[in-house]
This record gives sequence, C-alpha cells and structure tokens, in this order.
Amino acid sequence: MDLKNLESLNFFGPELILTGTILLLIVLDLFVQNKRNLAVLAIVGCVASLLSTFDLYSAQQGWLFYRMVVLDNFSLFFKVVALLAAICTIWMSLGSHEIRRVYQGEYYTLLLTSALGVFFMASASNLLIAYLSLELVSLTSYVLTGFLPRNRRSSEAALKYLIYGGVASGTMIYGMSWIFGMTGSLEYAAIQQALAQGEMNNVALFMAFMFIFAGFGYKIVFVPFHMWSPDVYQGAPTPFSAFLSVASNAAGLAILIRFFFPGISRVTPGGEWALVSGVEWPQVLLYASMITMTVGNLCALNQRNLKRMLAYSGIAHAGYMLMGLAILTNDGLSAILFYIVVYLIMNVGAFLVVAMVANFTGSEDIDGYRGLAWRGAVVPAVCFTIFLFSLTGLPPFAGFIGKFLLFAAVLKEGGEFIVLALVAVANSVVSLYYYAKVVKVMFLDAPEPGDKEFVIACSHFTLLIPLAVLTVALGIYFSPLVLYTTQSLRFFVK
Amino acid sequence: MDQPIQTDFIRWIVFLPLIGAIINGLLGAKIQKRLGKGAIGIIACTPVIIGFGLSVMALVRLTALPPEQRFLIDNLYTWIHLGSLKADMAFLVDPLSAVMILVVTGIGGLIHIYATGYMHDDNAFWRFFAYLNLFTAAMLALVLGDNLLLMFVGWEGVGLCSYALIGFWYHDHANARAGNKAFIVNRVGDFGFVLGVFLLFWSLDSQGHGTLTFREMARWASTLEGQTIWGLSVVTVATLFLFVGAAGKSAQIPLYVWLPDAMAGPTPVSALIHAATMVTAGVYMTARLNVFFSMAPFTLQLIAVIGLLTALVAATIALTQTDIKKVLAYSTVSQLGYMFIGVGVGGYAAAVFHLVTHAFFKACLFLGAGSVIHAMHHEQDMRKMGGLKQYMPLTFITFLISVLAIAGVPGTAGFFSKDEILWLAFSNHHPVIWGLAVLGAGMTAFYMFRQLFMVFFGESRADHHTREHLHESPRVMTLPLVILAIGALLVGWIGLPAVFGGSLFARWLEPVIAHGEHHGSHALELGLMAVSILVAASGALLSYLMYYRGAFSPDRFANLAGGFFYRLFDNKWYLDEIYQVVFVNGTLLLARFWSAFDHYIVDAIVNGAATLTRFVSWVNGLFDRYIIDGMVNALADIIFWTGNKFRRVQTGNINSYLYGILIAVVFAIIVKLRYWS
Amino acid sequence: MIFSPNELSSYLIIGAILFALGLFCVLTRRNAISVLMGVELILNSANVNYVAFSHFGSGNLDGQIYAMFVIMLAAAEAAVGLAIVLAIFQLFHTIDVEAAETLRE
Amino acid sequence: MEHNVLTYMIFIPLAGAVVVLLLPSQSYHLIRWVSAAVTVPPLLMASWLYANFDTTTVGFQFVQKAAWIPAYNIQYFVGVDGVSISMVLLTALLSFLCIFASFGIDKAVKGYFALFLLLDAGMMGVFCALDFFLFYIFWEVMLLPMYFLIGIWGGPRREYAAIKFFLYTLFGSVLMLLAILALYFNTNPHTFDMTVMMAQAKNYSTQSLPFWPFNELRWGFQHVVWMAMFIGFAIKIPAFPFHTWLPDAHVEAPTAISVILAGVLLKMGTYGILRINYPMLPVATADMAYWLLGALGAWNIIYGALCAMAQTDLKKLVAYSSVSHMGYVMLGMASFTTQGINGAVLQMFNHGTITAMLFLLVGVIYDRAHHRNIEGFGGLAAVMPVYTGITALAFFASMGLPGLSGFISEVLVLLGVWQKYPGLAILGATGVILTAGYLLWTVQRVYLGPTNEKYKTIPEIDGREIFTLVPLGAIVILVGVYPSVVLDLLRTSLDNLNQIIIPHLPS
Amino acid sequence: MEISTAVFYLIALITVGSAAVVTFSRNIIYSAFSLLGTFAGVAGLYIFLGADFVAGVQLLIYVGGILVLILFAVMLTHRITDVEITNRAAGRIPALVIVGVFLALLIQTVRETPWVKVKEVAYQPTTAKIGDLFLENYLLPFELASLVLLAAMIGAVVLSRKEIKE
Repeated sequence: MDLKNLESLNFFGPELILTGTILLLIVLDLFVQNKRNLAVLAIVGCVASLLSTFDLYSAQQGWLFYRMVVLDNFSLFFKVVALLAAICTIWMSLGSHEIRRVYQGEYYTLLLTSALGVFFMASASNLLIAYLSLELVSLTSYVLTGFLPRNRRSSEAALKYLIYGGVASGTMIYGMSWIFGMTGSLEYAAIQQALAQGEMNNVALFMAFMFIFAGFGYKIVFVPFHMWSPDVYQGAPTPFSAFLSVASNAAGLAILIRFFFPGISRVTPGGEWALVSGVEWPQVLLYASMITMTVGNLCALNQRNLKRMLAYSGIAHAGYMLMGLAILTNDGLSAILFYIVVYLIMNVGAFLVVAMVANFTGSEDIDGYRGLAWRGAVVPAVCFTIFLFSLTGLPPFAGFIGKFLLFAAVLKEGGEFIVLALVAVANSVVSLYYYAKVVKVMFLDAPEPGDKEFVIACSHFTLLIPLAVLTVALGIYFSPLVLYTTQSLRFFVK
Repeated sequence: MDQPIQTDFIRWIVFLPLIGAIINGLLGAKIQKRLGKGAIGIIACTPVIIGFGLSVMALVRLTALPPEQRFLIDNLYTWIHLGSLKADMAFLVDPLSAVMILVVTGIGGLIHIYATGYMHDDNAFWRFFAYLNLFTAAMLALVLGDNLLLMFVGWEGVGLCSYALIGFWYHDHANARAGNKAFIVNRVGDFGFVLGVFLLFWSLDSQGHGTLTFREMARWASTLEGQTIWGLSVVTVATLFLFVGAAGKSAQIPLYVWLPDAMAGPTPVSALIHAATMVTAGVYMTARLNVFFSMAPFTLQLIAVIGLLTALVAATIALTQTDIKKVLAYSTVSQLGYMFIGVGVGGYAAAVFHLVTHAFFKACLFLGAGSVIHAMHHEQDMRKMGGLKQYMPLTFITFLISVLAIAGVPGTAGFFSKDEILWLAFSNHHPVIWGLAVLGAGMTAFYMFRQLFMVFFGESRADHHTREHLHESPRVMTLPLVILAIGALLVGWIGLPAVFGGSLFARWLEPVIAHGEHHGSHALELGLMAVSILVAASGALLSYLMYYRGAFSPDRFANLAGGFFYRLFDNKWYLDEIYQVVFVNGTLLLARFWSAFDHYIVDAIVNGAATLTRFVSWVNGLFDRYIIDGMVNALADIIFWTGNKFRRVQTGNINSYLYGILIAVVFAIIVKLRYWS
Repeated sequence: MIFSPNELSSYLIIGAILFALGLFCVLTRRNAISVLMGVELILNSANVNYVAFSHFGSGNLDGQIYAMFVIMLAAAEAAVGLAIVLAIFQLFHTIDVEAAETLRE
Repeated sequence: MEHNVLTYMIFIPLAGAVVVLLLPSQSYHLIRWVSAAVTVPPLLMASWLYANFDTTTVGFQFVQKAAWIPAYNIQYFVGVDGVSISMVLLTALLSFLCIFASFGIDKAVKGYFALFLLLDAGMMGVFCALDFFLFYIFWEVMLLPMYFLIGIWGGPRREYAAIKFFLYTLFGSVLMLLAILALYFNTNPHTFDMTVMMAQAKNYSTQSLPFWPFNELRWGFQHVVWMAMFIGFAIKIPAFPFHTWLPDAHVEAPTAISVILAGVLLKMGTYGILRINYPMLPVATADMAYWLLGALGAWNIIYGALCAMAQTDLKKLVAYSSVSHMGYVMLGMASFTTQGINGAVLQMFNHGTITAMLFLLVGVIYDRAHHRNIEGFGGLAAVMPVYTGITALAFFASMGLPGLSGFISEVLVLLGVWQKYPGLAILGATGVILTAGYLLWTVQRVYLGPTNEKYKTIPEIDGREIFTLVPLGAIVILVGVYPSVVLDLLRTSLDNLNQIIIPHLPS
Repeated sequence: MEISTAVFYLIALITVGSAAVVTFSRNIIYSAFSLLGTFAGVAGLYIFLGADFVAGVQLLIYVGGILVLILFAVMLTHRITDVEITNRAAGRIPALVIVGVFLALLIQTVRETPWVKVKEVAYQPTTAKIGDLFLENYLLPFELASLVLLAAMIGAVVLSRKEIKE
C-alpha cells in the first residue's frame, strides 16, 4: 500500500481526531470558564483517538502521504502508548495543585500536541518527518516544562531542556544530512536500498549514525545524552514529568527502532536483523546499555528529591530497554515493547504518588514521605510501594515480567551478552536500595510531631488504584500483553 | 548364630528409672509440695529397686541357658534404618551387661536410698531425684544398648546428667563451671568415640557387613584384618579413637581433669558417678569391644601405659589432699588407671572385675564420706575432723572395711581384683608395669589409711559447735553403708585367682570376653601376691605411723622447713629417716610436682584451651564483623562513592551537559577508527 | 581545484566549520542568548550541507525543502527559546546560565 | 490423580491475608484469632498429606498442573516429594505456632498479620512449586513481607537489617533468575517445568566454555548455571561468606519472624540445591560438591560455632548457631551417601524445630528483660525453672544430645560424610565440641550462678508461650527417639537423588 | 580566477569569519550583529548552489525574523545604558581541543567520503517546483510544520505572559 495524500486520510483517523481536539481546545478555551471541562474534552478526544487507533488494526499495512509515514502495528502500538500516557497525565493533572495555577487550556492543547508528535515519531518513514515530529514533541515539551509561571525551577529547566534539545537535534540533522549526502534520499526505503548496494565509507556512516544517535538518544535519555533529564523532571510540573518519562522515552525508542531496524536494515531469512554493515551496533548499544543503567542507578542512590530520583531511575530503565536493542533480535524488541507498557503503568503510578504528596507538602523531598503510611495515607503508600518494587523488578509485579522478558531475550542470545545480563543483575540489586529507601521512609520511619495527616484528592485515587491493580495483575497474568506486544512487532517493510 | 531370645521385661530396667525421672521432673515440684519429700523418694527409689529385681531375673534367666546362648534381647523397634545402617532400639542382656546392670541398679539403688537421707534438707529435692533417676536410666541404656549408637545415647546421657548433677547447686558459679568442664571434656571424648564408631562401621561396611550391633560386629571383626586407613591399620585407628572416648568418660590422662572438679556435686552424686556408673563406662566399652582391641596391640600398649600413668599420678596426688572427697576422687582416677592397665594387658575380665569390686568399696567410701560430711555440717576438710569413730561407729566400721578393700588386704574384694590385674600384667610380660603398679598399690594403702586416721582417729579438731551436734547418720543412710561394706568384703570371692581355683567371674564372662591365657606358675603368682601385699602393708604402716601415732606431723611436710630432719631425729624416729627422704619426701615432691603439674599445666591446658578457643572465637567474631561484613559494607560504600562521583557531573551547568554529547560522539568515533576498522 | 564553488567538498567544509564553531559556542558561552546563537550556527551548517547535497547529489529538491523546514523550526525554536530567556530574566535578573543553577546536585 | 490440597495450602493463607486486611484495624483480638484460624487448615492438610504420602515412590505426589502463560510454557504446577514434604510440614507447623508467638505485637496489628500470612503463602509456594517460574515468583514473594516484618516491627537497627537482608537475597535471586532462563533456553522444548528439566539433565552441556575464566576452571554450561543457582541458595542458607545478613536480620526481627527466618527460610537454600542443582545439574554437582558444599559446610560449622561463642547478644548467638548447624546440612548433602543426605534433610527439619524453640525462648526472656545481653542475666534458673527446663531441652537438642532430634541428624550426616571424606567428618565433628562449648557457657552465664537482683521478680513463662514451645519440644523428642517418622518420608526420594549424582562423581 | 570563484571565496570568508566573531566575541551585541553576516553568507552560498528560493527564505526568516528576535532579546535583557554588556565564556581551552579534534575528524571524513553525485549540475528555477512539492509530496510535513509553529506560538505567548491567571 502506497497512498497519496487524500487516500491516506482514510487511515489517518487517530491523528485527525487528535488534531481536531487540539483545535477545539484552543477555541473552547476562550469560552469555557470551568477549565476542568477542557480536561474532560481532552480525555474524550484521546479516547476517541484510541478507539480509532484500534480500528486501524484491521487495515492493510503500508505507506501513507507519499511514503512519509507508515501504517503498521508497530506505529499503532506507540499511538496507543502515547494516548494512554496522555490520558493518565491529564487525569493526574486534574487533581494537581500545580496545574490549577497555570493556563489549563493551553496546557492540555500542548499536551495533546506532544502526543500527536509521538504518533509521527513512531510512524515516520522519512528523515524529514522524523525531524519534524521530534521537534514537535521537543518544542511542546520545552514549553510545558517551563509552564509553571514565576517558578524558577520550571523556567530554568525549560531553558536547559531547550538548549540541550536544540544542540542534540542540530547534531542529529547534521548527521541526517550526511546520510542524505551518501544515499541521495530522505526516505528510509531508498536509503536502505542505497546502503545495501553502494560502497560506503564506513567511518562517515558511523559518524552520521552517531550524530543521529545523539538526537534519538536524548529522547530516550541514555548516557551520555541524559544530563538534561534530572533537572527537567525536577523542574517540570509533575504530571508532565510523568508524561515525559513515559511517552517521550517511548517515542525515542520508537523512532530509533523504526530508523535502524525496518528503516535501514534488512531482515535475514532467519528472522533476525542484519544491520548496516560496517557499523558496530551491537557493541555500541551494548556499552551504551551497560553504562546507562549503571550511571542511572548509581546517581539515583543518594537522591533526596523524588522526582530527580525517578529521573535517574528512568535513565536506568532506558538502559535496561537498550539491552533488548543491543541483541538485535525480535525477542529483544518485543521485550522492549512489553517493558514500555509496564513502565508506563508503574512510572505514571509512581509520579502520581509524587504528585499527590507534592500537593500536600509542596515539595518532592523525601522528608515529606516520612511515616506516610502512618499518616492516614496507607493506600498511596502501599501503591507507591507496589510501583517502586515493580520498578525494581520484583515479582509478582509487572516490572518483574518486563525485566524477565528482557533477560530472557538477552540470555537466549548468550555469548558476550551474558556480561550484559550480569551487569543488569548487579544494577537491579543496586536499584533496590534507593527504591526501598523510599519505602523505608514511608513505612519504617515514624512520623514526626510536625507531620500532618494526609488528605488525598479523589481524582487521584481513581487513577491510582487501577494502576496499582494493573501492576499486580500484569505481574501474575501477562499472556495477553505478551501476545499484543509480539503482534505489535509487525513492521511494514517494503 | 542363634536367634536372640526376645525378652520383653528388659526394657523396663531402663524405662522405669526414666519414668521416675519424668514424673519427678515434670511434676516433682507439685508432688513435693503436696505429698512431701517422702513421696519423691519413693517415686525415685522404687524404679531402681524394681530394676534391680529385674536384673536379677535376667541373670537367673541367663544362667539357665547354655553359655553360648547366654543373651536376651528386647527389641522394641527399628530406630534408624538407612542404607546399610541399621540400628534398633534394642536392649541386650548378656553376661557382661548382666553384671553391669546388677552393679548399676544395685549400687545405684543403694545410693538412691542413701540420698533420700542425705539430701533431706535440700529444697530442690525433687529435681535432684529426677536427675538421679535420669542418670541411672542413661547408664542402663549405655550398658544395655544392643548397638554402638544406642550405647552412645547412654554415653552422652550420663555426660548430660553428670553435668546437671555436678552443677546441681548452680547458684555458685564454681559448681556450674565444674559441670561445664565435665560435660565439655566428655564431649571431647565423645568426639573420638563417634569417629571410632564411624570408622568401624564403614570398614565393616566395605566388607559388606555394615553393622553397629555388638554381636554382629564381633562376628565380622576378622574382616577388618588388613584394612588400612591413612597408612595405619583400621583397627588400630578405630580403637585409638574409641579409647579417646573411653579416656574422656573414665577420666584417664589427659582427660581426667574434670573428675576432681566434679566433686562439686552432692556426695551421693559423687558416689554414683565415680563408683558405680559413669566413669566405668569407658572400661565397659572396651570390654564390650574387646575383640577389636585385641586386634590392635599398639592400642593396647598405649592403653596400658596411660592406665599406669594415670594410676600413679593420681595416687601421688591423692597423698597430699586434705579434702575428704578429693582424696577419694583421685583414688578413683587411680583405680580407673588400674582397670585400664587390666585392659591394656588383655585382661578385660579382670578389668571388669575390678570395676565391680571397686564399685562396692568406692561407693561405700563415698557414702561414708558423705555421712561424715553430713554430720560435720558440710565440712570437707579432713584437718578439721578426727576422732569421729566414737560419734559414728557404723560409718567408721563400713569405712574401715572399704579402706581395707581398696588397700588390697587379702580376702577383701579389692585384693582379688587388683591382684588379678597385677598378675596379668606380669604374666603377660609387662614386669615394669607390674612393678610400678605395685608401688601405686602401696601409695593407695598409704593415702587411704591416712584418710581413715585423719577422719576417725585422734583428737577431734572440729569446733565446739560442730562437735556438739555430731551424730550417727539416720538409718536410710547407714543401711546402704552396711550393705556396701558387706559387698566390699565378700564380692571378691567370685573372682578367685587361678591359684585358688580360678575365677568364676571370668568364666561367666567368657561368652563375651575370650578368656586370656595365663602364663607362669602358681608359685610365681603367689609370690607376686605376697610382694603386693607387703607393699600395701608398708603403705598402711607408714600411714599408721604418721597419722595415728602422730610420729610424723603432717604439718611438717606441708612446710618443708630447714630444720625438718632434726626435728625428726628429735622425735626419735630413726628408721623412718630413710623413708622420709626416699619415699615420703620423694613421693611428696612428686606429689607436689604432679599436683602443680595438674594445676598449672594440665588444668591450664584445659582452661587454656578453653581460653584459647574463646580467644579464637573472639577474633573470629571480629573477623566476621569487620572483614566479612566489612567487605560487604565496603562494597556498598564503593557503590555510593561512585554514585556520588557520577552525580557530581550533574553540575546544573548546561555547558557541561553539552560536553556529554560531544565527548561521547568523539570518543565513539575514535574508538571506531582505532579498533573496529 | 579543491576549494571552489563547483566542488561539493568546499561547501561541506564550510558546513563543518560552522558546525564546529556552533559547538564551540554552546560549549563555552555562559549567556543563554549566545548559546542559542550557537545552536543557530549548527542548524545553518546542516542546512548548507542539505542544500549542497541537493545540488550536487540527489538531483531533486528534497534537500532544499529539508533546509526550509529546518529554517522554519529554527524560527519556532528561537521564539520559544527567547520567550523562556525573557521569563528567566524576569525571575533571575540575569541570563547567565551559570547563575541559573537551582537545579543541580 | 488430581488433588487440590497443595493449592489450598498455598492460597488459604493468601486469602486469609486479604480477609485480615478487610477487618477493622482496631479489633486486635479478632485479627489475631482470625489469623490463627487461617493457619489451622494448612496444618491439618499437612497432616493429611503426611498420612497419605506414599513413601515408596520416587515421583511427585499430590500433583496439580494447569497452563498459566502458554506463550512461555509457564505452568501452575505444584507437587511434593520426599524432599519437600518435610519442609511443607515444618512450614505449616511453624506458621501456626508463630501466629501465637506474635500475639504480643501491638503495633499496626493488621498489617503485621496480613504480611505474615502472605509470607506463609510464599513459603508454602516455594516448597510446593514444580514450575521454575512459579518457584521464582514465590521465592521473591517472600522477600517483600519479610522486609516489612523486619523493618517495621523489628528492633533498633531494623532498617539496616531489613535492607541488608533484602539486598543480599535479591542479589542471589537475580542470579538465580539468569540461571533459570539459561536452563529454560537449553531445554527442548523451552519450558519451566522442573520435571522436564530433571529429565533432560543429561542434555545440559558440560563442555568447558571457550573463554576465560571458564576455560581455566573447566566449567561448562552446567557449572556456570550451577554456580549462579548456588550463590542464590548459599545466600539463603546462609553459607560463608554470604552469611552476614543473618545475624543482623535475626537480631532485629521480632521473635516470630526470627523463628520463621531461621526455621523455614534458611531451609530454602538447601532445599533449592537439592531440588534444582542436584537433579538438573548432576555433573556440575558432582564436580563442585566437595569444595562448595562439603568443605564449605565444614567451614560453616566451625566458623559459625566460633562466631557464636564470641557473641554477647543471646539472639545473635542463636543466629550464628544457625550458620553452624546449616553447615551440617551442606556437609551431609555433599556426601552422596544414603546416611549423609538423609541426615542432611533431617537436619533441615530438626534445625527448623530446634532453632524455632531457641528463638521463641530468647523472645520470652527479651519480652521480660528488654535486653538480650548474655552477661546481663544470671541465675535465671532459680526464678524461672520451667522456662529454664525448656531452654535446656532446646539447648541440648541443638547440641546434638542423643535421644533428641539433633543427634540423629548430626550423627547421620557425620557418618555419611565419613565414608567419603573422613577429613571433613572430623572437622564437622569438632563442631560438636564447640557447640557444647558455647551453649554450655551460655547456659552458665544466663541461667546458672547467683540470681541477678534485677530479675528476682521476673514472671515465669506464661501459658501462651508454653503452648508455642511444647509441640516443638515434643517433636524434638519424638524425632530423637523415633526418627523414622521423618526419615521414612525422605528415604526414597533422596536415594533417588543420590543415584542421579553418583555416576558422575570423580572416582 | 573567475569572478564567481572570487565571490565564492569572499562569501565563504564572510560566513566563516562572522561565525567566528559570533563565537569568540566578548560583546554580545557584536555577536548578534555578526550573526547577520553568517546568515547572509549562507544565503549567498545557497545562491551558488542554485537554491534561490531557499536563499530568499533564509534571508526573510533568519535575518528578518530570528535575528531580530535575538536582538530584541539582547536589548531586553541588557539595558542599553549598561556599560558592560557581558558575554562571558568559560572553559575555552578544553572546548577548543575537543572541538578542534572533532573538526579535524569531520573535515577528514568529508574529504574521504564518496558522496552521491549526479553528472549534470544545471541551474533551474526552483520556486514553482517547491510550491508543487509542498502541496503534493510534502503536504504532510508542511502541515506538521504548521502545527509546530502553532505550538511554538502558543508556547511563546504563554511563557511570556506575566500574570498568573486564577
């Protein structure tokens, strides 16, 4: 399927609905007094888009808009992820005191725009779309990060994010220009063909890919492209940090996988990926993965700010996910997809609790969690515990299954990747320390006389409980999700 | 091999005291409060007395059988059965164990009865009898056990009970420590015992006869011939291990140190432990496994030498003791040495015979001493006694008989049994051993008479108050004394020397213990007998002179001052001068030396070993805490440190963040150019 | 001639130099606006590449169009970036990136 | 034959935990008694299992199997054999008793009992699971409640102890996870079914791996997997040098949790080795057993005993005695003789009951004196005779006194080991002396001597406490007198295990 | 040397030179104004490369838009009356080294790489074609870009509003 513009619109439902919602939000913002209604509208739009996305599963796979984007299960998967993340974020924002003080109409508009950007990142099959969509997500992210008015941290985080993102994407397009120069095309399929045929300068190719890696890498937050993330997560409004940690990360992985795997590699008869020759991806990814998880975990150890800690933990998790990439197998990729879903659930949950506590105490400092369980917040404390242990990768929580599948994929490859698995194992143990530290503070420490009883927003509860239940349920019975992620690994390849 | 005869009543010999112990142990406090101490006494004594009756019954049953079939088995159930290891919960009565159970229940029963009087003022009366019964049960299990493992149950059981009994007055730390010492030293012995058992079992098993049952083991013993381990004969190694066990239980050098300390317990306990039961376990065990010991000449040699050393050393120490019980304690050690000399020269029957006779006179001595102590309000120092014979005539007479017996006065039990051992030593070509053993016998006579004289004769040295209340002990205490004294007189006649027609006792044991060959003529035997009598008599005489006649003042030996000899001359003891220099001084010096050796070296080694172990454990504890755990913590610290270093990169400065991108890219490219091209 | 208007490499080298200068700028400048200028240099360097490749290589207009999109997004980014800079200036009264370090370890 | 018994045994405590959570949090009595009631059915079922267990067959009994995650061939698969049934019995019994021992807890009662029941479910699951994935889930499920139980209800340094325990165990279990996956991919078809893995044991390669350090060590796939598993289990045992979590965890944990920790959790290490390393990796087992089980076990015995001797904290002493006693288990396992291996498993059972008693007894005195410093007592026997009597029983059992259960297992272990490695048997036997040393010394310092004035009026052990101790004491004596009650269960399965390894032993 | 070549050299020099001033100048006003030279120079290069429309866009947007924005920002953040208009820089030496290495690598690679080449390089007017492409093949990117601009606009507006809306 290779469609032109108008024909493509038939398969463009999710995007169109989302765009429509965005425009509607802009307009309605002028009239609606109760801004909560806008949030509801945004959620409705997302749900509609979600339904429309599921509708597309029955459609034939193929190119849309003159081969600009691709319609396949893989892109649909990320659309679902983006929409779920958006829904959770909006829901979380509803009860957040931070968001109550900002321009909510614009806030939801930009959030949905960001989600839309994720759509395109996942489905881009052209370097131009890749760049544009990345910038769409980035720009909205910069703005949303700096969204808290007259807030130093927020503005500063936005500035750092912007500069970092600008340089990273600048580097990326410089690299893309070289690819363009070597292959004469911007289209993945054509690039792949050219690479397969032509005699390339391996060094130039490697350099170009490294430049591109910088652009994608900063989205995925892996070391050393991670530095912005702790500052940004800390400064940004908490619900948006959640979105950033999940959707932006997932989008980065999506665009990376799309570009390197179905984009410019070939599938061998055995079903494995034969990457561009002369580029040592396994090694690069292997080391990137090991360094990323180690640095992330080590830095998280002594954090007192929960959002910062979660940022570092996010880096570590990016490292875990990179394991799945490094081995260049479908098992690895499917494990990544599984992990993304699980990570979405548990990380949003974790940020939700952080938001709840921040609502109450006004800070994300770990001291605010002292004796949480004994201050009338047993349920959030228990849920947070579930999320944190799930992030650690302990059974019977979903995070364990995620790691389990990743380890399984890595060990299936065996050989030098065993080292990777061992490093990951050591990291899991290290990570337990800082996750458990939070649990310790919540349960093991007694509240001090000055600590107040806890009051919880209802809207938070309605999100918290399902997430916690899902975290446990997926840890015990994960067959459907495995099935789904395996099927989502169907790429459209010419 | 004949099928064993299942005899159901044997189990009750063991179980009755056990039941008594359980009743008194669990309910004793209440019974004592509701029904008084008499009830406790009855509960405790009855099982042992019934046990004695049952033992006699067993004996009668045995005598009815032809010698080769003289064994009764009471097999309760299979205890452990794993692979080739099969140990039944079964009790065996054969001639050897029949003798032993008679001794244990008989003498034990008497001690029980005695104790009801002796312990009457103690509030923990019930607890004492619970322990006592348990002790008896354990000893009986040891003796009756059909296999080594079951024997070991009793073996450890007596260790435990001795621990409890020695430390019975636990309010004093010294007593508790003495109990600990006994138990731990015994454990060292057990360690050897267990290893010996293992070695025997597996060596037999390698020939397809893995068993721990005594009769089976004896049957297949010959298969061990030629087997080696660590370059030595298996039998030798195994018997050496076993002897370590026996040495621990029977207080042989170097493991005897616990025994003198064990006097911390109430006197009936000392009687029970040192006369009838626990300390004899080692001798019993070697007799039980005599087949194996006989196959290991080296072990036998060693046993004989150690037995001799023990006998002599203990005897010399006993010379100077002033504590009435300490003298008896060292004498026990010394007598046990004699028994091991018997074992070492192949005279297992003789050793067991001495065990039996010793049980009588030593029990009598201890109980007599107990009677004295009881009368003296728990005063144990002999220097504060004297002249007791008019106050407590019955005690005196029984004590006297026992002293005669232990000194080896002809006709008494001790004479026959000790002479048997000496004769065997000589006739089996160990003249040196014989000679030294005879010397020891002389010392025995000396110190026993010394005790007799110091306690019962002369002027009373007790304070006025004590003297006022001196009285003969109640009948429950004197009756056992009388019975035991009679035994001490008469029991020797069952084991007459060959010259007088041969030992009934040895013949009785023949199904279990192969009769040793006797070399040498009757004339020689008589001659040797005369020598030993003479030596003993000299010892007694010396003692008489010193302590009865007061010819020598014991004080002088205590402070060997410069004018020592002149004083002797002044007192006109011309003949004794030589004795003085050669024997007494020499012996005293020796005794002091050994005493000091015992105190500063042996005891120090034992205590030092404990201290050393504690020190090692302390160091080990530190090692665990600081090194092993420290490494774990250090690892954690390193991780933290690294984490903090990494975090330091996060300066908050965007320029430095951007370096990350550039450095990563440049580094990757350089690596690519350098290594991957 | 190596460095001439008809040689692709001459454009690429100019691009590379601009890229390097841009990088140097973002690495060393403390002033947020200067850093943003450095970013613009980087974007321009990429654009030079695209247009050059478009001219010498692909034979179609893909590269030029890419460059135009880059220019558009650069404008968008500049707008957002400068808005943030102004917001920060109002809060901190400086735009020295070093001074803006409430977020750090 | 389909039975649901095991499933019920696992899930009744779990359901109980949920029920407890739903109870009003102020009604302490209700919560306590409901929890106690919940542990009764598993105990009855365990008894039923005991009665109906066929001691003559090798295979697994009371098996229940259901597909769970078909995509990865993960099953819900439970069953018991001789090795596990004794542990199931022990777990059921100790859980029941420990509920009563926990009645004194008055902080966050609801949470405590809910977590306790969750822990109970996890323990049952570990011993019953025959699917590796299931096994691992249960294995880890125990961690969380344990962490909280130590961390919230523990002593002064509870946080340190809890996190240390947690980190150590997690480290071991993630290694184990890797090993599990490695086995999974080397099983054809890929499955987590333990029985299939056991059947395919000979397919797991033993060729030495071609890269350092494995080529130096001559380690093949089996060896590497064995090692990973072993470290996981050794931490639980705990074998030197992975034992340092244990003294801390034991000392800080509340009494009942110490009991569970020592009574059940430690057994999981050795149980795991028997269940997994032995039948699945026989060649590696045969190669590694001498050093890593035998010699290390003997070292554990001595090291633990020496450490125990150096302690001044009564509970720490008992904790180190566990290190020592678990050494016997390792030593016995390494012998591959009938006596040795049976003795080892019997020792697991016995140590479970004896150490449970010891910890309960320490708890009794701690509740009264509020400290556990050995030197701070003295002469307690005069004040608390009943308590002292029971303590003596437990101490003597721990010492391996004949007639009590510890004796049987220790003698069997040493006897079994003697045949293969006399040297190790001698080393192990020295532990007997050392054990007597530190226990008697302790008895002397705590119970004997003049009574400490401070504790002249200390109350005697009460009925509830006696109730928790008497069944254990009875078992200690019963097993000592009639060990067949346990040995009969084990023999067939363990002999079969031996037969798997013996052909691979180096001659 | 042809005149066009000379012009090329000149343009190249202006581009690189003013970029260097942007980078190294101590005064931010100088930097901002030199940026004009770079942008214009790049536009000139575009003309050399036959990209007339792009050159126009470059001038319009960069010079007319972005540069003006930047100057505004500079003015707003530094009151003109301030004597010192700082443009501090730090850590130049390490940056110089690493960027130098990097530049060497780049140029080396650029020269060694066999880029794709078409035989005939002829000038054709591009405007019409580009317009066609925007409505055909590049319609989606075009729309997407518009979305980006919309988002940027909203964002810039929101961020620069001073008041907090309650």
